[in-house]
Amino acid sequence: MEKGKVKGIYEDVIMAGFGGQGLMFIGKLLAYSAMKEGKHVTWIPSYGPEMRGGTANCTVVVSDEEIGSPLIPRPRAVIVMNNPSIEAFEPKLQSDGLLLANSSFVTRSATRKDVQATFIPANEIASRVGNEKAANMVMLGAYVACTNIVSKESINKGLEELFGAKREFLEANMLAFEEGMKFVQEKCLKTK
Amino acid sequence: MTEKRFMAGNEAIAEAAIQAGCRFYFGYPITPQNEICEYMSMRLPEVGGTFLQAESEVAAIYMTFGAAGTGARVMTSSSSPGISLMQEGISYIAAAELPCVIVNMMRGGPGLGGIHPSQADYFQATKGGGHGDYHLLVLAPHTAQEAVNLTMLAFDLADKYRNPVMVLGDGNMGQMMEPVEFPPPAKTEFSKKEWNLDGARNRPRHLIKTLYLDPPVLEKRNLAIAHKLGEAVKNEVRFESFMVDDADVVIGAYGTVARIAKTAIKLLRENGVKAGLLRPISLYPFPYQQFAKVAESGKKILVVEMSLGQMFQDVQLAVCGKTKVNFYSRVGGVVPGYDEIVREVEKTAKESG
Amino acid sequence: MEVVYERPKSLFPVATHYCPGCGHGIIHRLVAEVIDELEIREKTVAVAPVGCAVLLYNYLDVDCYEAAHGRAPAIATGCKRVHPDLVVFTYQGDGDFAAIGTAEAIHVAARGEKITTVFVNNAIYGMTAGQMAPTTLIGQKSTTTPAGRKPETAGFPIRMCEIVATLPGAAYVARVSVSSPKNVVQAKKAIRKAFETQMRGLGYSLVEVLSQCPTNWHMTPFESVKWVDEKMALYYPLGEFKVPKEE
Amino acid sequence: MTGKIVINEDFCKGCALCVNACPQKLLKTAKHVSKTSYHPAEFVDAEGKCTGCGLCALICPDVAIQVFRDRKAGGEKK
Repeated sequence: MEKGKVKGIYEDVIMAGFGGQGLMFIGKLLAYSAMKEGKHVTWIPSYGPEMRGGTANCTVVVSDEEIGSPLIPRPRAVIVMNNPSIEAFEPKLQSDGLLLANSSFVTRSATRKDVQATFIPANEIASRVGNEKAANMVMLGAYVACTNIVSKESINKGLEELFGAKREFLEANMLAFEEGMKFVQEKCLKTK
Repeated sequence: MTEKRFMAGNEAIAEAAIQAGCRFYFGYPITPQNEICEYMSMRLPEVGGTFLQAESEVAAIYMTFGAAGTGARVMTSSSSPGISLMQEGISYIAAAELPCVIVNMMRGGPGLGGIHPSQADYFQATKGGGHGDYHLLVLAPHTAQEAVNLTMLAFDLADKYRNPVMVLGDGNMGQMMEPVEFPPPAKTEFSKKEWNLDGARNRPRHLIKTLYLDPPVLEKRNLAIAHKLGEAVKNEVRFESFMVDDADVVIGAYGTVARIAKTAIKLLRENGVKAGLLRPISLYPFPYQQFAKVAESGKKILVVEMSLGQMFQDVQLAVCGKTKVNFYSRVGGVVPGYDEIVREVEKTAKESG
Repeated sequence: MEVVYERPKSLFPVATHYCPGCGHGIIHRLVAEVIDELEIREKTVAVAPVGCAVLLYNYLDVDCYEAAHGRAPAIATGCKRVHPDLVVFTYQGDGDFAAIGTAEAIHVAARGEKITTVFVNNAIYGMTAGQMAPTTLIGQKSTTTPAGRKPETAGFPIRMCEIVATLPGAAYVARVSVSSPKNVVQAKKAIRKAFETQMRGLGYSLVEVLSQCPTNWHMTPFESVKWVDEKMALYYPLGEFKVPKEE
Repeated sequence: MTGKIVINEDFCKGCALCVNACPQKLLKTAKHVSKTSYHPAEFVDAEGKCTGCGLCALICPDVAIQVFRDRKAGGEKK
């Protein structure tokens, strides 16, 4: 929903990219972790006309109130992990909205001047901390750092609960998440 | 209440059925409700129940008929084209007065249509659907939690009225994940039915039939079913009135569209437009009186649906010309955004008279 | 003198609605005799078809469903899955089992559902007054094949036993007829075996019964039983197509 | 006489399948009309030829025939 029109805690985000980049997973992880903090959440996979060739996406809403629409025509934030996704979702962002792009796959820069765009070489960062497949977690870290919608601890716990037995991946994923957070924090410090 | 679980609507409905004592499920895969089949195939064996993937929706509904005839709690589920195939069997189940629960996660039609959410099966669900004079009781949740509660209620209503009950959702609701809680199971033993088939031991044999070749006899049967449904119309109207009291424009919407409308209403009120929502929870019986009351109080009504005006007709019937009823819809799998609803409500508010 | 044959107990003491000479009456009686002999009246559930035998429940004193056309195997499946200890059987005609309900007929066997089907094949649609059945013979006249069934336009008659016998889930498959006292004795043996197969949990059992329809064949009852022997049994050979392994 | 049958005329529809089945030719179609408007089968055994073999009952589609047999005469229950 439009910024400034909603009191209390509220965030929505569309996460889009290739199938297999783990966007569905970080969407669920975000919603699950927020649920564990007692918030209202919805997670919905791409299941509408916005589904186009080459993109898989999901929408997450987190709020301290009952959530009405789980579908967001004009999102507050988008996470895009490939070119078709930035084409599809940059135009939909609210003014002053948050555009987080994985520059390892997104080869163009933002066209809109009224949004806060951050380009993150997520695959490079993930590789550096041990698992390139955790690029999605870098992006989630960046998003959480920007919005503070859930705590790092909740994500950590959520990861453990959702990953279950695959504990060997846990550490790399958590590291990637923290690197994503750090990337944004350092960038913000620089700009300020 | 138990701990919150993060579940997709389809899974939540399946788990709710199990918690309501459903131990038999017969179905046939069709998008967007496959997760119900899949969840049942995993969970029912754990609780000593039976999951069976039928050879078609036609077979699935008659397996449901067969199990319902024993008095067991039984469910089937499908999506629009599959529900169309089931209509013959649903008519037989209604005629035989057997309790069962049917879930329809609607998708776009007609024909093969699409796999995206729709509400275009409203007529089929609420007006009978199959041949002959009958109605299903139809419950339309708008959140995953409500899907849980209404699925559990559906089994009780089916038993109470010996009538099939439909839980009507859409692809959106089936796929969306939300936190849900399951109330602790109230009971696991259900009252023994007086009519069920389980072998005629120490009693006269029971017969489940729907053929009555003598017109006056069939007429009597039809009237008995109508009388029974009349009782349901008296007792089972369910609706939510959301910010209606001071509203100038009342949105009429159910299911997914209704929750989107709630967001629109919040935004409209920020803009100074007093909007509200009258949300039918039971689509049959329909809250005619509640819409009539809205009309009598001089409020304007905007019906928003993912169909080309199906529930709209019921609202018009209820309102009976006492106020203007506007209509807005997206169809074919397109879900109306809250921004569209905001725009339509503002238009309606500005219209004179 | 003692009574050596009388009406089976599971059969209500009423006259049937069937035409004179119709085979359904004989087959009903055989089913009732088997139920009495196996002492399973209190655990038997019958599923009646659509067609002439829809009123089966007016004659058979057991718990009974009336099915929709072709759906009896699905209903029987639903019932049997709830109560595996019951003896559940469907009674179906040729339209029911070999046309409108072919999918259910094949799949109930494919699943090895522990139910029994008594399939009455009289090569004609009786209830609707004499239209072609899926089992109508080539050259046979019906109201929808007035010049006789031609394969070029109406295709070929279906041999259900042969088809079902290929399915691993089918444990007992036999074709019998009720055209003579000798054949009636054989038919009863097969029906009994089919029920026993179910009770032993061995899988699906099917008994196809070639039966006469004097009315729609436009024959006397005597001519009609001769026609079963001389024409039908040629295309639909009698015998057991599948018996439980250990026998 | 070692056997006999009793025909229930309320059930018999006069199809005559029993007439053809009887090895002793003891059955015929009656001239009279039953309550149910059929010419029922009629059992005539003046010479006591019926053995109580029961073939007539086996083929009867209307379960209209009850069969009796004299045990002492070597009849065996089926």
